[in-house]
Amino acid sequence: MSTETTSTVAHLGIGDRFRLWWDALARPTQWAVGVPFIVLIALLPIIKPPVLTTVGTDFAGVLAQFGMYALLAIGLNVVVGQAGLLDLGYVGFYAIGAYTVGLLTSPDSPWNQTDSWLSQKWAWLFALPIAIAITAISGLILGSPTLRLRGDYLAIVTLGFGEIVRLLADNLTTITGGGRGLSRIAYPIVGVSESRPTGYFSAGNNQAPITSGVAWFWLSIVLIIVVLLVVGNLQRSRVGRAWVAIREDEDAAEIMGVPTFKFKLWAFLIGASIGGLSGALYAGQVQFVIPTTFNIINSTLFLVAVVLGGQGNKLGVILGAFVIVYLPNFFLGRTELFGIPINGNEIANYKYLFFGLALIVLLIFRPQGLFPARQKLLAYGREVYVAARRAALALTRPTSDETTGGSR
Amino acid sequence: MRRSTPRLAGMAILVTAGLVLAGCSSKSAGGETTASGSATAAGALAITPLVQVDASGKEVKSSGSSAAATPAGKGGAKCSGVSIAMAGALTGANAALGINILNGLTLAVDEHNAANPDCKVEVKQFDTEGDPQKATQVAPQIVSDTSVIGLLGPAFSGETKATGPIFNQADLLSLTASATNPGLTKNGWSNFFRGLGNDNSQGGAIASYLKDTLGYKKVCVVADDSDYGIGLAEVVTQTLGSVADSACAAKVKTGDKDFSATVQIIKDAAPDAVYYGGYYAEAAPLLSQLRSGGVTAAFASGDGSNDPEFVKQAGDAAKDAYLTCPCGPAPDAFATAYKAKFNIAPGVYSVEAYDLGTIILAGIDSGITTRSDLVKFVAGYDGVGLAKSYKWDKTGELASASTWVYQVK
Amino acid sequence: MSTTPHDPAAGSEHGDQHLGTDEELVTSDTMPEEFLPDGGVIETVAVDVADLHPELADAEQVAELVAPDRTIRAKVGEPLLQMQQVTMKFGGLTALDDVTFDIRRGEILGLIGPNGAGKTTCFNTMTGVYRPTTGQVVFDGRPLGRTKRNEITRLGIARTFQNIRLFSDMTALENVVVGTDARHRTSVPGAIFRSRRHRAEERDALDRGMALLEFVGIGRRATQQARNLPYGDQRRLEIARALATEPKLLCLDEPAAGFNPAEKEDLKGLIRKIRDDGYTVLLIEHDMRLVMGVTDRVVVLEFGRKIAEGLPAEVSADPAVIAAYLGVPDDATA
Amino acid sequence: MSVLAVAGGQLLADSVISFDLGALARNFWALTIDGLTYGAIYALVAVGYTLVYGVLRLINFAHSEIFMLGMFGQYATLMLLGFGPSGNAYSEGTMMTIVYLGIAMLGGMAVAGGAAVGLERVAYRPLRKRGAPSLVFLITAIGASFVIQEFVHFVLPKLTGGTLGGVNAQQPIRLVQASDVISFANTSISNIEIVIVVSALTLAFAADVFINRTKFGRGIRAVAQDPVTATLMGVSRERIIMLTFLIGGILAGAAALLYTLRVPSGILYSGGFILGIKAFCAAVLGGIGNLRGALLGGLLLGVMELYGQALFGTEWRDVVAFVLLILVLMFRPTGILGESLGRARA
Repeated sequence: MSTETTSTVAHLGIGDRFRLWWDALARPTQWAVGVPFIVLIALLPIIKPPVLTTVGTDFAGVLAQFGMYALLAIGLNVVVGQAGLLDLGYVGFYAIGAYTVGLLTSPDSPWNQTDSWLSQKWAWLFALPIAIAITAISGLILGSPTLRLRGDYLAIVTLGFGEIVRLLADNLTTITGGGRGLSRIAYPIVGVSESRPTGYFSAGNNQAPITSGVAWFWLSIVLIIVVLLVVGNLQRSRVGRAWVAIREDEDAAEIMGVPTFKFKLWAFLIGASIGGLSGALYAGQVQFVIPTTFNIINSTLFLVAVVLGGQGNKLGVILGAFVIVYLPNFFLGRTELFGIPINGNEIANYKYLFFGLALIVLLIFRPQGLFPARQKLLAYGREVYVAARRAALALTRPTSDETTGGSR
Repeated sequence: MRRSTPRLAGMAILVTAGLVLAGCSSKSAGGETTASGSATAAGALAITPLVQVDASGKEVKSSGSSAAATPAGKGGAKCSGVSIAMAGALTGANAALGINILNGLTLAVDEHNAANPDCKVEVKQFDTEGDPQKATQVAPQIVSDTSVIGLLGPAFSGETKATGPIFNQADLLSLTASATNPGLTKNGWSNFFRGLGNDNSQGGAIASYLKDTLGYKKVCVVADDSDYGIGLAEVVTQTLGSVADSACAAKVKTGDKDFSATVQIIKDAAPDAVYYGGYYAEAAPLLSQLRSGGVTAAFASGDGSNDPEFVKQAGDAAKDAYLTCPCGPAPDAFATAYKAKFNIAPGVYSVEAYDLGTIILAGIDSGITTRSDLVKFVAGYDGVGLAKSYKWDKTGELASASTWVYQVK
Repeated sequence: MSTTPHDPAAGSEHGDQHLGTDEELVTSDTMPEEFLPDGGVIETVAVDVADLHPELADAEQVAELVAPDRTIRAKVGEPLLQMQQVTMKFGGLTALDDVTFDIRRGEILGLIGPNGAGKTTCFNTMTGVYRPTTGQVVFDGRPLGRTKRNEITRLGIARTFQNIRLFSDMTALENVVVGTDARHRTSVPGAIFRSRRHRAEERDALDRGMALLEFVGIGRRATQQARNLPYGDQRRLEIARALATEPKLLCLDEPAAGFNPAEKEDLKGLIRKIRDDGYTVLLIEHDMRLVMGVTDRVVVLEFGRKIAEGLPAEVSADPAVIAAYLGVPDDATA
Repeated sequence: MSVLAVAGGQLLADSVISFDLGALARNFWALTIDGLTYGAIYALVAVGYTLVYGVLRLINFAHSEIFMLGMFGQYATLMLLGFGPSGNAYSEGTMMTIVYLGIAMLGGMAVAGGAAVGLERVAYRPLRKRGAPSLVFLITAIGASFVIQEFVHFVLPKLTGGTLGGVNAQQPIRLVQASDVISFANTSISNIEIVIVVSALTLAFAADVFINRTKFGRGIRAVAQDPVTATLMGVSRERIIMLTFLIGGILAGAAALLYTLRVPSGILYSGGFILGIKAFCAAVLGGIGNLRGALLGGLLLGVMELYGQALFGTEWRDVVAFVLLILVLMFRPTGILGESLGRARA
């Protein structure tokens, strides 16, 4: 069956093909396949599969970083992939999220609250929603004057915004510590025990199997699932359709009754809050923020993740984020691969060269990204699409030639 | 395109001709060129040690390297499966420093292994790219590698801040050859030792030297935006006191190459000296722009600028610049061996890395097999190395930290 | 290419003819490169709506579902939209000069004129793309003034575009649902938490969307991407999308451009059907034959001025109109 | 602290940002002249952005890398001429210095122009053939930017035995010693500043003449206005696009030489990035697609940046630039002169 499908539906992207298959499964089957799959992913840093496990860096730590980048990619995808607004300064929101947590909970900060009303134990968790709210507000502040600008202007303005955020963090030394950064940022203190005196999430927790990296990876998986549900619900609603309509033809969308400015602002705001969430995770995991982490090059790297994965495709961009984070780490410190001696550090060193080349080649041959998929924009109507698929299968059978009468 | 190319080329030549003419008139108005003879190379200039001072700027007599401990030890030590980890930026923009340290350590270990055939110690290198998040991913790898008995690193203060708790909980010796932020020893990490004076001692030394020994009355302190530069500039400003002019205290960014506004501010203030807290990549263009902007004040900077590259980039402008370093000059024998092995001259912290490597190796040779024993060994260590004598106080700072003042001549 | 009417139970009145590949060939010439199915997702499959929604097999039922469901102040036959002395200037150019006419509820009004007569400008003024320099547009008793474009749509004016402007990455059904969204009120919070209203609106959108596709005759194309539809179906989809906003007034901007005579016949039928379903239609057309065949009244523009208004037969006999059209091939686009 | 500085206030309570009017007032003319010098360089680079944008509606994100290659191009040319890294300026005599600088500029122009055309061929043309959406072009440009930077960072030193490229800036070759030519009221203008401003303005003027007066220029404007009609009228779009990239590259190469006169130690793999962004800002400020706008935007940005730096402190330079950009766009959404390559947009 699968071979027949591929032969006639040759233009279907990998992502589409996967979704056709997925949609056709019954709900219980979906659960039966999906849950173990996620559990398997979550257990990766504990199983440490050979070859896959990174050599020079902690596999769990890499996966934790992947989790944060995946969130960033999902958030940026809302803005770029769904609403078609080119944001080159997304790293600014990441920074604002991280710095909000840092400013509220680092002893280096003049606004440190952990001594007063915030208990050290729950400080991170309290700071999290505040970080999200503040990034959302900053998205609003950036968006309301600039979203009336045309696409190319928006690109440079957002790029400027990203730089301004970093430079503020760098220059306002009395508040942010400037280049010295903010250290000893709070993290959730959970599961304190003899062997883990500071709990699971502390950077100092290196007690296998659940090391700090594993704990943060799991936390980010949970957050990714929540964010995917939220973004998915939005996508399959009036909001998501408005975004795609704006992306496709903003004027036509406006004339079809879409309040384009309002929904562009929403896209910006939602993208910003997800970026802020990821930033807050970063601050908690690394417990240290400095401005250089939020260089503009990271913005372009996030964009690369979105484009690699296939813009608009939520799961695709997660894979894009994985590629961005994992590949350089895969080579780092590796001296041989499948028995062939390689200089992994050298290869890792060239990561931007490879990313650049890969982007150019990919965009020439697969401009839709590695895993393109068309978004689903309807909350209901699955049956219509399943019927279409049935009809497609009917078409592929050589015997049923009389397709004109429908597929009955 | 074929048809248009010659025309375009012609056009370009015309443009250039116009430009030449335009330049001609301006140049003849300028009239003079300062250099004598053609193609004077900067090769004549080098960073030469001037004096060794303590934190208050007083001269200290050099402790001479004749009695220095050698990595070879007595020979015949026995050990197996032991390795020393080195963590720092080995790739990326900040790699130079990490590689200096790695090379110094490698040299020590190789000498040791040659003299002790029954105790082959391995160097394991871990690349942090100087990025705190990367460092938190690297640290668990180091800790969980059971053969690693001690760590030389991390190289930068930022990544040390981020990874300190990890090494501390594992009680793994963390001996840094380059992280100079004073705050690092205030975290109560019993495993952390600094193999060189911190920013306080270095900054204090040069500030006192400028103020008291050289007798400057007005100094402009410029800092970059790195942890290192800010810290150093802060100490220098404090020690200088009223001599530091806050009106010309400028800030620059790492990566900047043109400093016209900074030069203007300094020119305006007409100071006796300019102190720069930061790295050579910015120090060199800053200095040469100061000079071409007509500022003749003395120039001083710290160990981040103390690199042959500084002289190469700044050229003749570098002449007479004061550069400090908590690190001693590389003894000739060391420099020769280093050059022979890596085909480059030893850089900043190479000597420290060599010395600290020697200390760890001495611990290994003395039969230490556990991480915590090594930490105890280093805490009680008292000996002389190539650069200086090493003995630590309870916080992990050197008991007596001296600073070398160099001058470009 | 045949237009034989067939079994309504098949669910589509116009489905068959579009399965031919010759139309696809026409398309590739007229469509911009990026719409070509290069690398895009193609679902070259027809779906039978009646299979899923049996009630949609019944044309009556479909018409019932599609019919507008909102209160209109103007009674049938009374003016729904009034152009009141509208003048539109672009720099030194006067595109509309003191134009006044009414569109009455329930009629099909034709707006004709030679190239450059100001038809599209007139149209854009009504739909809020341009704001008149002087004069005003009154819609259902309310001056449009500075009303935003998306609000005008929600007030009840919908339009199609001369050069098709579908959301090409969306399926036909999704395009129509975007139209229905103009009447919906769910925003971000409602969508995130799947509020009751959201769910009701989504169901309604789906039902109405399928019915609309069925109504304009492309129900079987529901799951195909707009960019992959044959040209004629794209035009029909634009009409369906405009109808989805439940307009009081539907404005069609040269809907027959690029059509062959047979397709034009079909289109006439569709426009009448729309009117019969309770909509008011404004038709801008170049093709006199189509206009004369379908409209109830005609307004003629020339050089930005109204030169005639009346029944099709009267207007086509008007010497001024004949003069205006002289030398202009009356079927330039066919 | 001057009297005026007392008048300067503190924006936030704990002196987070303070400003010093005195510094600005004292050095007003010096800052203006310095600003014009940088502005002229921004303007030349901005022309490349603007032309490509006008013709293709593409932000050529990799243009900053073209500029960077231009710096290496002129440096390599000087090395071929027998100059080596020098601590001091060579004294070749005024005439010969100018000749050498001219040759170096040609070298920079050749490398940058060639690279720009090559970039167009390798990266953008295949996309255009496939009719890719504009976002894809932009991302490709970012990818190309990575590739060129990393090429100079890692590959070039291997190819040249460490002579060119690598992690450190090139050791400067100084042909001209800065010396003050004109002095007035606490302000002096150096020979280098005069050379930069005059050369840049001459080149900008030449570009303007080329675009507005020549057949090729007409072709460029025609394609910018209406590619379809232009093609029908017999203008070869592909050729025009290549020409556009070539001109942009050549001007960037010229700007590269002028920049290295001012900042001899700026020749670094990452040395084009920020300058490129600034130049792009300049293009947008003036109205992207508008040649004269690029010039105006460049000069304005260069001057404002230095005023801002004097006013708020040296660390605020880039912030001033970006805030200026955002403010201008808020009030004039298509830049100061509006976007056009010889026409008004509908």
